[in-house]
Amino acid sequence: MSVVLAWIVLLPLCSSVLLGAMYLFSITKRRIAQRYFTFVALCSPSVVFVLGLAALRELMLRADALHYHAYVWLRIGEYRVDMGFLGDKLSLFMVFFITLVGGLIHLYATSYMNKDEGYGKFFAYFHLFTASMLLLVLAEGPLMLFVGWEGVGLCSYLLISFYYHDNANVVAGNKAFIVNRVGDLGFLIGLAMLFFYGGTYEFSYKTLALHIGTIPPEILTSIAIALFIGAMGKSAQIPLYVWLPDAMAGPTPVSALIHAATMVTAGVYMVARFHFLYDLVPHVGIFIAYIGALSALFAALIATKQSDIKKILAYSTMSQLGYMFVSVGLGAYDSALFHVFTHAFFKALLFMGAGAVIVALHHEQNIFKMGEMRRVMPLTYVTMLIATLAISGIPPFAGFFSKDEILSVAFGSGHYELWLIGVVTAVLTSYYMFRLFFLVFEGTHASHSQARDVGWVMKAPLVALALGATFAGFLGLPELFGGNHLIGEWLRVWKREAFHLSHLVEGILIALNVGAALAGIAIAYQKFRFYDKRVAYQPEGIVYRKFYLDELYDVLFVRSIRRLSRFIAETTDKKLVDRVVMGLSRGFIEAGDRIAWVQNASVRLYAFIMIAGIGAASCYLLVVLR
Amino acid sequence: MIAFGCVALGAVLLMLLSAMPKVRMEHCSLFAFVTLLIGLILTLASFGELFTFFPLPKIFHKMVIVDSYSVYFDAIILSGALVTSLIGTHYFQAKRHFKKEFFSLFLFSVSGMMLLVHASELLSAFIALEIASLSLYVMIGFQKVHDKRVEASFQYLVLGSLAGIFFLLGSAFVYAGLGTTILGEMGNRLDTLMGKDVSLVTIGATLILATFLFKISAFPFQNWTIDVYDGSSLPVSAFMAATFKVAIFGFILRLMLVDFDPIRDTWDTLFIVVIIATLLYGSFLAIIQKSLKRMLAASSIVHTGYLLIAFVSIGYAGESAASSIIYYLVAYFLSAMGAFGLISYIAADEHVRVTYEDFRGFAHVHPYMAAMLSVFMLSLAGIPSTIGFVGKFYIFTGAIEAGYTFLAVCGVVATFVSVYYYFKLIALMYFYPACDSDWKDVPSLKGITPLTIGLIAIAIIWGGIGNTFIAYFPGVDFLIDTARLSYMSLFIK
Amino acid sequence: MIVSSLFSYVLVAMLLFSIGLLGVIARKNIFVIYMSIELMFNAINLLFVALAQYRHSYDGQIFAVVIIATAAAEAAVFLALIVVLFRRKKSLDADVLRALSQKEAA
Amino acid sequence: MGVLSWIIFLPMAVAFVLLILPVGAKATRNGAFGVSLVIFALAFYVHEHFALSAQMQFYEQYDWIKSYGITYRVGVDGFSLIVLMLIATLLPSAYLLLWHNERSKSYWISMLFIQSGISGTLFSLDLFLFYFFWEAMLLPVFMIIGLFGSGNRVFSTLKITVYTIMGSLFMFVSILYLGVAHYYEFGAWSFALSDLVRISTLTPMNQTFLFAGFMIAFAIKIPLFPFHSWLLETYSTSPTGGVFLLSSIMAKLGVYALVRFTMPLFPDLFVAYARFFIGLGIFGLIYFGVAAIVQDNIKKMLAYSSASHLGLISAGVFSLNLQGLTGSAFLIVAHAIATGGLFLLVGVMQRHLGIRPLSALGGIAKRAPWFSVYFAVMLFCTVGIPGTNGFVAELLIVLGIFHYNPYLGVLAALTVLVAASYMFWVFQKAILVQSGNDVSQMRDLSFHEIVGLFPLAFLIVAMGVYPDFFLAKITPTLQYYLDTILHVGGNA
Amino acid sequence: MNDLLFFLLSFFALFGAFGMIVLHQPVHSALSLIVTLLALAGLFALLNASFLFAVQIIVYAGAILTLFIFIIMFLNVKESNLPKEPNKTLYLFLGGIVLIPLNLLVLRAFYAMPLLREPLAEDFGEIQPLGAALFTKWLLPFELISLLLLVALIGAVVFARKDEV
Repeated sequence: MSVVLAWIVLLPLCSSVLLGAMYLFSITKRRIAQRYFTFVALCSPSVVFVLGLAALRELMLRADALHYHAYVWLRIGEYRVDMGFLGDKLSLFMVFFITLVGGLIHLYATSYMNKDEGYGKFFAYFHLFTASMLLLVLAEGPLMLFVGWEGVGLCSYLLISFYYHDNANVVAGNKAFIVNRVGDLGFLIGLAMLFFYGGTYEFSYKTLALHIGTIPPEILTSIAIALFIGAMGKSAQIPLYVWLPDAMAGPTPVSALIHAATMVTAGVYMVARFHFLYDLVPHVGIFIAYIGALSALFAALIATKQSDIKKILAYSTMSQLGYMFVSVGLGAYDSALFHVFTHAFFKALLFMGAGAVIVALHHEQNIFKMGEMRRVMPLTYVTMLIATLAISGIPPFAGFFSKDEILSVAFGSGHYELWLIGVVTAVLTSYYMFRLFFLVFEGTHASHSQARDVGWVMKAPLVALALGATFAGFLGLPELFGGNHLIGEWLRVWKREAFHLSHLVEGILIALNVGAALAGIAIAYQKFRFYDKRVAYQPEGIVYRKFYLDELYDVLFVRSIRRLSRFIAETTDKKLVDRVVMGLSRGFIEAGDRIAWVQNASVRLYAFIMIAGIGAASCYLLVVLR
Repeated sequence: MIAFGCVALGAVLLMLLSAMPKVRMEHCSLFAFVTLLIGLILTLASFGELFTFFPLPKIFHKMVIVDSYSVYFDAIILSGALVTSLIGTHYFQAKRHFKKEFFSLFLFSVSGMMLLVHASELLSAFIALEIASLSLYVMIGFQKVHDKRVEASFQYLVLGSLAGIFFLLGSAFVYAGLGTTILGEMGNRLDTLMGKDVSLVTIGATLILATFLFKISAFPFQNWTIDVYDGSSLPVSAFMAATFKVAIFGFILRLMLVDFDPIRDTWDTLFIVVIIATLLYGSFLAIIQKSLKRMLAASSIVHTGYLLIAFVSIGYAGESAASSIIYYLVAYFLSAMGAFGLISYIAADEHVRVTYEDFRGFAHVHPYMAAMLSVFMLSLAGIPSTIGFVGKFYIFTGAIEAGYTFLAVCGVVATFVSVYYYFKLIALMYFYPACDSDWKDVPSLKGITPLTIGLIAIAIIWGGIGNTFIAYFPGVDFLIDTARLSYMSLFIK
Repeated sequence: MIVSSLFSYVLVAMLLFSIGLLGVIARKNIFVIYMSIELMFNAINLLFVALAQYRHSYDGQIFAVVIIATAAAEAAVFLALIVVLFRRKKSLDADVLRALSQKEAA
Repeated sequence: MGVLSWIIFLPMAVAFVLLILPVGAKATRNGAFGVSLVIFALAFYVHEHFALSAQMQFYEQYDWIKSYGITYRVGVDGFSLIVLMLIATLLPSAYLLLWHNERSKSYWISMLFIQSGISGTLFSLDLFLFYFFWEAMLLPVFMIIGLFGSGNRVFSTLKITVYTIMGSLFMFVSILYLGVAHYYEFGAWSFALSDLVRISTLTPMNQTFLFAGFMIAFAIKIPLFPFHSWLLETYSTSPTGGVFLLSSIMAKLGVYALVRFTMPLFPDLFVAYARFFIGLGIFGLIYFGVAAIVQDNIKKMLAYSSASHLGLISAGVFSLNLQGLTGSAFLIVAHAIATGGLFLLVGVMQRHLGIRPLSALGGIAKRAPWFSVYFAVMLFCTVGIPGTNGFVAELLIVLGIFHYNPYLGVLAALTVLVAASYMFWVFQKAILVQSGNDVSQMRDLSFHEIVGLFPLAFLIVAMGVYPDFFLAKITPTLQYYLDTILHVGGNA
Repeated sequence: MNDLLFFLLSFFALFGAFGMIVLHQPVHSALSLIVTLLALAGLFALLNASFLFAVQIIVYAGAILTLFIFIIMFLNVKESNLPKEPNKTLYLFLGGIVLIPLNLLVLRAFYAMPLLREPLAEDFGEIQPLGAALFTKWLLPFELISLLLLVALIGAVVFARKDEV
């Protein structure tokens, strides 16, 4: 029965291959009608979703986790790496929301990408991504996880540079891939260390968890940090976040699926996966938490000044991920995953709504050129409002519960500064989200007439997600409301000291949070509610310029490396290495020309040389003979 | 020895014939060819057996010796001469300057060389040397129409007689030291003298070696080579390059191995210096040449260097080194003969200096000739699957066996320098489009000459890969084994 | 008794020989070059004859005879060649013969 | 006459026949292709009948030059088997790709000779024989580059020839020295590897020199860092076939010979200098990789990239553990396939568009989807994307070097960055982005080109997804190398 | 008496040789060479090689040198044909330096040789035993000389003959 795990990964893979083949066929040989693509594109995710549910049910029925061992992937000496799948609560939980949200986004995309010439290709990539993501979460060992890990990176590259004829997109894609690769470098090193210090017969989480104790602590620290560097890359944390905003160059469904709901949360998943490792090195956890907090604050700050709707959402994603890392860093993996869960809903919703708006405005992304969309697309307006409230942490929407749980964890763990940062970020979050919201849907004197609403195929997923964004939170009610962290309890496969805050403190915290959120909303309201669209918005200031960090990176890495490369290629290689070789040969020939004067056909000279030779020989003999 | 007699007789007869007006040049060349052929057959009759004896001791008094060794060299020299006459035929017919006497001189010099190989006494050796060289001087200067010819002849004459004088002086000292000039006896007396003062003998032997070095164009005595090869007509240079060296080696090896063995290590240092200088000088001059003839001449200096490496390593790895010399002589004789012969066949009019540039795009006009020429170049460069490679293999192995790894490395360095100037020709022939007008006057592949050259090319390849797969067919092993055999025959008492 | 001492004769012979060599390398005149070669032959003759007396054997003298014959043979060729050269070049200078020098070839 | 001899001599014989027969270029090409298929069949036969052990199999031996104990002896073990399979698979595909390229007869004749030379080099177990093929292999390459190259081809041909021969001549001296040493120790001449390894009389000094002799030859062929200056000119001037051979076969043979001969002959030095050579390899990896970034000539870029990968391969060879060795063997295959494919594709591109700098390309993906897909696959393999064999190989090598020394391992891990940094850039510039350059002459791959590239692409993916299947037959051999020859434990 | 003769003869020989290489005109040098040759003949006589004494005078001084002078006259060499040799002395000096080691070597070697004490046989140097040796032991070289002369003959003919090409 647990073979279903394999199928969960295999099915999207096959469908992606199928779609790719169909696409190539249709562009080279004969056109295939779009509906066939649509059929495949929607079939496979829904089936996968069902399979996921089936696996979940299976898991419920039995005590231990599901295992499926496909074949031996690699065998080196006595080491063995299996192509195996592990379906425990954590992974199946991930599978659940990935397939759910993913399926909805697929549906959305069928209409978003409608009539696009790359329709088939898009879904081929999409399914490939789904497959890799599922492999990532279902993998039985770190190596297979890494396979999926790099796979999603590749797909994100492919999808970001989907419209490859435009240079900017491809550049963004390359940037995303390379920055991710930097992370992967760390991850790979971490893996190598893990392999040799915790080296076990078969390289899987189970055995690693057993042997983890044998690794000396300082090694453990470096392993943990190295792995986390990988997470930084994937989940766009400081300092490896730069690719995420540019990644918005991809089509909106891509941003929704990859850069909001699933891929970027892989880092969080990875850390949770390696909890047995991170539990042993709390100081690294603190470090992670601080990185997360800083990223959250930093991203929120930048987001307040942006004008591109998707970029704002990208930054908000980054800052939400920061929250998650705060909590995983503090060892509250369940609350982190809870936030991952809720975040998947409302962030996907936000992106898709934004996508709808963008489509409605014929690919206009500058929020200052929008406005009054409420009238054009009321349903979208509502769903977006829900999502915005959710992300700002207004009860009873999903985001409130998860974010609050994280903040209370931060508070309870005694790291008050983290908590403070969290609160400040919450203010900023609600501020910039509502800034966006008001600018898009409210405002006055918006000058666009030809805007028209989008079709139902696009709206249905919005509605579905809106429901999720509204009620998903109730899966993890805090104890104050007599709640029982459902998800938390269910996911609590690991022991952690529960911070028991008195209900009073918890109430105060909640009040503070909500107050913060409301404050942000209030500022946004009076600043942007009636924003006059005729006033051109000229951005300025260091915040708008993202603290000039992109430029800094450019100078630090890109340019310097190109300069070094030019130096090697033109100076070292040509002027040094090759010159030595060629210089030797030329020198030889020139020497030949020099001594050629001897060959001047003068008998007397030749005779002289001969006699001189004999003279030399006689000198030698004079010495040698007694 | 009978072969020698046959050749000498042929020479005299030819001289008389050439006086007759109705005898044409073709007849003369045919006659020479037949004579050489008979000589070769007579030689091969006793080829490959181990024997040694003094013919007619009552009359000749041990002044000449016949053994497997000399027979082996006879064979090389005769076949060299034979090939020369074969590949020369076209040339001689193309060039009307050649008179009938040329062939009698040719035979004379061949007989001189054979005698040199057989000589077992210094004075006879000297005379044999003089016969060979004197007729060569004349052959070189045969076409007086060219300055180059006459000047080459003059240069070679002056320097050659100088060398001869050193030989005489040397033998005088040896005689002073030992009181005899017969080869076997010299060795014995030297053995008795060991421990006493043998400086006179050493000096004499050194001077004799100087002559030898001159003839094989080793370092301080090498300058004439390039000029004389350049100056003489192509078949003559081929003849010189291929056979004369062989003869000289034939004599000097005997001298060194049999007689001056006790004092040989005196010269080791000298030889090492000479070898390195020779390799350097040859490479330097070969790499800058534009004319093919001069390049081949200069490279022949380099090949002398290789031979000397083997020569100096005789002291410590006698058998393999000596046989490697013999083998390499064969290899070089085939390659150089082929190269010179083919060029002589191509160079229709010798007012055009045969330079690298002239061969631009040659392969596209005459693919087969180009292929053959490439084979010769590869063999000279010592690329595997050619006989030159095996020859180098033996020489370097011998050197290392004797402990002269350093010299082997020097030889290797010279080799890859040589790769440059040999491959340059191949590159020019193949890698450029054919310039149409140049090679119109090249004769097509007909007649005996191209056939011979082709056979040489095949022999070169066979010598490189030939092995014992095919039974009863002489391969690499056969050559090297007979060389060993002839080497052994030197020491039969 | 100096006369019967081999050394004195060797001394004279070597001096003659050296003078001959000097002639070859120092003089441009073809004739002189050739005469120097003859001179060297003679020096060697002297040496051989002295050795013959020293060794009480006729070998040395026979060497001398043979050498004289050889010298005569070379003389014939050499003089003929000189005649040819002089006809072509109208000069006895050995240094005008430069047709084969590297400069010419290059 | 065993199957190996057939594999060696069949192409040569066919070449001679075709050379003599008055047949045109087309017939010659078909003949060559047929031969390559036959060779593939034979290779497959070998693979099927290859027993799962570290021993030399399909062993043949004949006397050659008795007086010096030189024999013709050939055989395969696991390591040569994988290289054999690689070559046997690559060549038919390459021929299909070069189908239109060369209309000349001599081109295909040379190809056949090269195939013989390669197989000979691969199988020979007698050092003399090995050297024989090693050098003889050079001539046809010389011909191909010189005859069909572009630009300043004559110069670069001479340069590579003299350069390579220089290296191999030093190796030659070493071989002779070993032979003589054997003669002095055992009183009999022999150049067989199995005999030479028994020599025990060499002083460490001499050993070092001989080792250096071998290493120079291989370092030039591979090429390792200071000996690469022939690389650029040759790759940029030589025709597609030539580059293909040089990059994906000759270079690999260099590494192969390194393992086959240097390792058993000088095990101690091999271990002693491992650190140095790993360092050299990694340095090359980074050096060439960085140098590749700014190349505007796509061939030069690929030249640098393949040099960089070869640095990694040789580093892996020296990592003295099973991971590293396996990884190197695997990367030999992976990189041969990928780089070979890339060069062949570039050749196709040049056939349509002529030789252009990168800056004059762009927007090819639109016109030639198949081309772009294959290009992407090869590129992903080069970059080491999971699911391609490149990933497996690089992972293994990194693990191996990490095992040898963690710090070096960290450096070696940079490979995941290096390749990506320039490969994606060139993909963007040349294939994807529409830069207003006129690429209207670009045609998509023709049918047999697609067919020809398919095995390569398939292998890339298959070996990436199920590597164990492909490693099964080689691991025992490598284990044997480590345990029995180098006396360093397999792993741990 | 013999000593005096020896000194005189060797002085003349060296003097003539020296003159031969310093004199400018070929004729003069040829004449001074004759002096040397005659002196050498005298020395041969001193070494009681009577046959060689005769041969030296007849063949060398008689035939060869006469041939020289004949050729010189025959070519009627003018002053203009003669090479200019400004730095002859320099060359002589250089050559002298190069020649020193060889002479030193040889002379040192010979100096070590023992002087012969016991007197010669009475008939040493007679022509008859010389002839006997020449025609028994040394027959081969003697015959070979004929070949050599033959070659020289052809050579001379070839060179001297006018080309009709």
